[in-house]
Amino acid sequence: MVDTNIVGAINMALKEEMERDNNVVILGEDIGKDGGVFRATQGLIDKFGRDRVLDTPLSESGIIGFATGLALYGVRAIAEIQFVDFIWPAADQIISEVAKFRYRSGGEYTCPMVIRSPYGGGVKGAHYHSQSPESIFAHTAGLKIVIPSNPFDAKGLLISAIRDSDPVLFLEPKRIYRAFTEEVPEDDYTVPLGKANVVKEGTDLTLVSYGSMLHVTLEAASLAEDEGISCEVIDLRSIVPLDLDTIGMSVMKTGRFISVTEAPKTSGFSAELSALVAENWIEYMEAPILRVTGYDTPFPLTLESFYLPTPKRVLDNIKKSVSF
Amino acid sequence: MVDTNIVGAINMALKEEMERDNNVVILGEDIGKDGGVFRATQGLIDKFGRDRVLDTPLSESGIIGFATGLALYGVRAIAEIQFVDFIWPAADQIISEVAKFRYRSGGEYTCPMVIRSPYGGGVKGAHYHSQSPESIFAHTAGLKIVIPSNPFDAKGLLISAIRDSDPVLFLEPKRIYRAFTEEVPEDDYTVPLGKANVVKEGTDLTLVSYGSMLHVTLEAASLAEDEGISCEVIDLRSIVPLDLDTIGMSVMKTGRFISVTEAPKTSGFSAELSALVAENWIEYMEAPILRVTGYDTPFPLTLESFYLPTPKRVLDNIKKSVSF
Amino acid sequence: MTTERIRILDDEGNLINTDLEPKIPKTKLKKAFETMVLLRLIDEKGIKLQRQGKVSFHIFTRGQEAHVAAALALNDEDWIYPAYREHGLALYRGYPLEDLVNHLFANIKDKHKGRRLPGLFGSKDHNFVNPSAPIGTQVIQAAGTGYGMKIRGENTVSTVFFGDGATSSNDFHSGMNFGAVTKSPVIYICQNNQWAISVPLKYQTAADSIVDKAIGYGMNGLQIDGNDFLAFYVAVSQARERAVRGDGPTLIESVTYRVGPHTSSDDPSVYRSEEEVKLWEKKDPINRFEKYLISKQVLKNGDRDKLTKKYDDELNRLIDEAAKLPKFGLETLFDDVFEEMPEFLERQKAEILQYKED
Amino acid sequence: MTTERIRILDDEGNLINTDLEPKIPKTKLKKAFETMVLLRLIDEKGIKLQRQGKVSFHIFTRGQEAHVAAALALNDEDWIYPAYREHGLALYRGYPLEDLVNHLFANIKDKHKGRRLPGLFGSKDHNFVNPSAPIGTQVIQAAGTGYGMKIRGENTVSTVFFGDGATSSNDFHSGMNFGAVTKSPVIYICQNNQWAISVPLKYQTAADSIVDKAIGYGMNGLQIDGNDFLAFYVAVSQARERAVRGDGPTLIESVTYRVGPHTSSDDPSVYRSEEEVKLWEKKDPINRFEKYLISKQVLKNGDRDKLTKKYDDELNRLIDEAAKLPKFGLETLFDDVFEEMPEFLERQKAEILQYKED
Ligand SMILES: Cc1ncc(C[n+]2csc(CCOP(=O)(O)OP(=O)(O)O)c2C)c(N)n1
Ligand SMILES: Cc1ncc(C[n+]2csc(CCOP(=O)(O)OP(=O)(O)O)c2C)c(N)n1
Ligand SMILES: [Mg+2]
Ligand SMILES: [Mg+2]
Repeated sequence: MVDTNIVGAINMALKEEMERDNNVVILGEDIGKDGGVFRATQGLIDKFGRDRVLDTPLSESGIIGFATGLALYGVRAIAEIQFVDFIWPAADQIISEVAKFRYRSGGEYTCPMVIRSPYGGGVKGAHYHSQSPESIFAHTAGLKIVIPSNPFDAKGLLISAIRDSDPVLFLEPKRIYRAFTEEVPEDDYTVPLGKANVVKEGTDLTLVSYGSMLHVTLEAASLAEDEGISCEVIDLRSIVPLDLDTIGMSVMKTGRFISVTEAPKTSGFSAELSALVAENWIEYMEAPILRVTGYDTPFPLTLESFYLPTPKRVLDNIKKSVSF
Repeated sequence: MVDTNIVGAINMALKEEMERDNNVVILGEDIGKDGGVFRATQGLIDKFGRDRVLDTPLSESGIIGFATGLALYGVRAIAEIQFVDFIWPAADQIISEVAKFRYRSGGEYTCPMVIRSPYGGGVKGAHYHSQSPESIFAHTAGLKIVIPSNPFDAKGLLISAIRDSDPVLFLEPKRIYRAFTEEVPEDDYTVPLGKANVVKEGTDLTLVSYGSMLHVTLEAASLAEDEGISCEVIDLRSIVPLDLDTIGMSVMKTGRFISVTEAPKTSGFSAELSALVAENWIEYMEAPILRVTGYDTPFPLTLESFYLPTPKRVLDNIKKSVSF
Repeated sequence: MTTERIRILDDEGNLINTDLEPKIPKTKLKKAFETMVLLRLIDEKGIKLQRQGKVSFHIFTRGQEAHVAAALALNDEDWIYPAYREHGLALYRGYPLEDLVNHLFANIKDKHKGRRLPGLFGSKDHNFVNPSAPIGTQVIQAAGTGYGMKIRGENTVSTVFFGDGATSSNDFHSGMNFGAVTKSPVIYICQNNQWAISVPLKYQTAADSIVDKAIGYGMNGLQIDGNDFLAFYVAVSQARERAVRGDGPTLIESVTYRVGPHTSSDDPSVYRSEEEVKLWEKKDPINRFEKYLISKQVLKNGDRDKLTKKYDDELNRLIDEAAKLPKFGLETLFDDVFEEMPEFLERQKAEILQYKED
Repeated sequence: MTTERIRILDDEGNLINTDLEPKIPKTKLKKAFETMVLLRLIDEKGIKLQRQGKVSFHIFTRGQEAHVAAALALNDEDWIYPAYREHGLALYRGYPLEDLVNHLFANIKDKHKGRRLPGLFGSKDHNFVNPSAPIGTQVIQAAGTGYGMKIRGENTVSTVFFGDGATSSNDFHSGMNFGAVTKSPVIYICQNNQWAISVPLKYQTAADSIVDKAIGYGMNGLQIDGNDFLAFYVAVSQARERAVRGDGPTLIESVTYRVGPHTSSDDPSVYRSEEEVKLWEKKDPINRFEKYLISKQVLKNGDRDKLTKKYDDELNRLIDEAAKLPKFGLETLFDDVFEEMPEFLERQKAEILQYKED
């Protein structure tokens, strides 16, 4: 066991997988000597050399397309997009190519790879260092999307992603990269993709979240507890595939549902969660199905603490739900 | 009045606006001599010359970025993306630039432009000539998104879009480009952005759709009528801004809601519609809030008639709802 | 700026550069010629089938058949990323004609399970990668594959084809750059056929020649008469040697012409003159190659007609058979989205199977 | 391949090319120098404020101050698309220092309403376009603006700045290509400062020089010593003349060096040597320009210190004032998403205003 934070856990996963399998290669901007702008790849170039730790030209389209060519060839590529806000130049490669290769070739060509990228607000990053585009990629058939909320999961999920046969977008909550540490096993373990984690059991209301918002949600749940409201909190861990059963079991029990996500509200992943609950379990619902989200504006700077869901705002929605 | 189809109506709108205002410029691939692969820009280069009808190099990123530079400078650019499936190389310009210019400059720089593009399935176009990415752009704050379902609206909405002060993504349902004609005024008129159209009134159930799916929805409504179920059918016309009031009035009356969209289900715009109903009017709902959508696969070829919502599939969902 | 254009055969097919004339075994030359003749015939059949409504779409290779030369200059283990007018490379490598016909019909024997537009095919067995439709994306993928070959220490190369229009795309840029910076064994072949649908070369680039673009990437560049089979062969051979030697990639500009329409959906009379087409038809790559082969006694007068007849019969037979076959069933709609079908797709599948009989 | 690098001052600031020496009015030379000195000081203040936690971020211009020359070579009506190390152009054009300081503090007087990272500012009044953060996107936008000028028949030009890293981006490619194909009046200026954060030029491109990239676009190219104010001025002037004459765009490669860290978040000691930095510090653009101006009797020894002192006082005063000002209020969060606020944003605004006091 080592006591480490999320960045540390990611670094461990990368190092161990590269040691285990010399077919694993990482590439991205500043991932070499610099060790990544968040230091997630620190030390790897010294251990594995430039061939396997490739500092690329400044082109996200290039990074993902190059990784695709590696993946098709059989090399397991882990691509870093420095901030997920910069993923758009690669949208065509991801949406048109990576996600569709297996399908379009009738299963002949496959494209297993991991695209790692820090996402989310709360770091005073403004428009272009704060966004959360997970719902956009969730709408793209053929991609898996994983978002850890703690160091243990970060390592275990990343190892699963690296070994997966399909392309995985692995979004890292940069706001909590170094927020806390916990014990992480030094050896090989995996956390399966597609299994949610019931972080806290409760009976009155179901709260669903992931990534850095999970912690806001947990705080809200604890504030609610103080007021006598028992919330169940689910950490999705991956949004594709989604652990719908765990959500269903919970809402059938509680009859109330709120999801908490930080992306803009319209067409955010919270909409998908609301829609799933409303189509599958509406007869159990005792209150409106609510979303606590970011707002439909570009990501702000000085006002980001208002823009992002807060425990208080989640709590107000919890109260609204239980008093409905 | 002229009797024309959707492509014809679009051609009329472009021609009239270019005549009215010589500050309007169109650009895209094959829009000149070729008149566009769907002939939407036919005849315009002869009338307005290459300066204002610019055949561009093969780069969607270039088309939108160039249009952005024109927009900032004060020229009203209408950019054509040949098929919306090819919009991804331009994702960065649209999401990072076009949508955010006004906000990021505190209102100093604005980016009014229209991005026209044929979308949707039903033309045997397979993976890359069939997709419907509206929900992705709906998630991008700062863009308006308009989708006409008939020639009259096509012309009136496009004129509104061209005169709008904000960037508008104008998605054209290519499946019904030439499916039917109707009387379209030859003179100047607009259909306002953000106002839905109640195409058919009804009392038992609310059906919401837009674009080519509106017609599938109408067929389903008429089948339902035969079975004694009265459906109200709403054509959204624009999904951002969304006419929530019209939806609300309808569901408060009917207590049942189904949206019909052709994009993949997960995180499609139907999810947003379900979520809105579930958060605002759940107490009126007498049945699950349903979505009839495409499936979570890349767009198929030989199986597209199953992939796309059919009147039958919508009808089955109507029955499921009313018999709940 | 442009370097000299490599030509070995003149427009009539006369040998004009004996120094460069490659030594290619007669059997290979013959097979190449057969493949080119077959390509021409596939165009004829394809557009007819499309006009008859039997297949949904046709993409032409007409006028660009000399690309088959690349298959001879490469090893079969070398990867090829085609654009969509390079059917000849797959066929030369042994991709069964039957598979191609079944693919055009998108029937139950189509290796791509009826999911692609006719003509957008690949074959893993032949290291011929399945292309998409978005233009240019394969250029950077080919660079990635080349890099994979390099770090694994293989003696293979990765080759990519694309059009003149594609040189404007994002991934031409990233693909050229990544390949050059990593000095990977990659051969970039631009089939400059003068048009991107209706957009002529002069609206695509202001460069004197496409091969000039190599300079800005620090890459070797060669320009060839792309209707000259021998020039094509020589350029790819040179580029390949260089690549496996570790000297990095090459951009080859093949100057050719799209004699046919862009696809079956296109009407070129709207945007280009018949004279221009006529001019280029005189430089036909098959005729020129035929003349050379006759001069080398690889072929005799009349061989071509016999070949055409033979392939015509074979194609007719394959088409008849392909037309009879059913399509893939609805139960396959959710296959291959992921390796294993997740629960949510199982649920969607169960729903749709209710409509199987519709 | 590279054309000759234009140098007018040597590394010490001696005039080495009198033929090319431009005739610039003394007042302008003086104002340019003042702007450069001010830039140096802004770097010092900025990083201090960031270390003190008073502003959130700092972007350095240190070592690249010669870019101010472009403001002299251009007309004020010419548009400038900066990357993010070209503050000098706005300042020279009269963008108030007070506005810059308020922007750094993102306070209630910030023209961008506290929405941007400090340093990413524009000013419509100064035809200095608000930059984003995604690298390279402004290159094609500048081409579009140039095209607008062309079709309106204006005698202005559109100028765009970007780094060496940006030459790998998609929109460097589209921007160069569209500008060249449409022969628009655009000046592309690459501030090749040898590094893109930690990535050295050799991992960015295999080209001999960035200016070589012009060839592949059929564009005019010039390479200059980017720390030589006079060379910078001459190149931009030449490019401008050519552009307004209707002869199309020019790529200028300014060979310079990022002496400071990438931003306040960066620690360059991890990836580059002190010696390299030292070497370039010897070629400091301000020192060289100062020596020249003294030789021309535009400046006297000691003037620079006085200037520095003057700006130091002024900056201190502005900073003190800026630090006291509040931020924009919560009610502005939904402004400027659209021209008019749609109902759904009104609703979101009403919701959030409940939390105003938190
Ligand atoms: C990104 C993208 N934009 C537009 C299209 C539509 N389109 C298909 S082929 C083509 C022209 C391609 O020209 P070129 O690269 O020269 O190849 P050619 O067809 O001439 O062989 C266009 C514009 C596309 N497939 N992908
Ligand atoms: C599309 C994109 N990818 C990555 C980044 C992160 N990033 C910010 S600046 C930078 C390096 C830019 O280098 P260069 O263009 O040479 O400009 P310089 O900073 O050296 O002036 C990178 C990688 C970004 N802003 N945008
Ligand atoms: Mg072409
Ligand atoms: Mg740089």
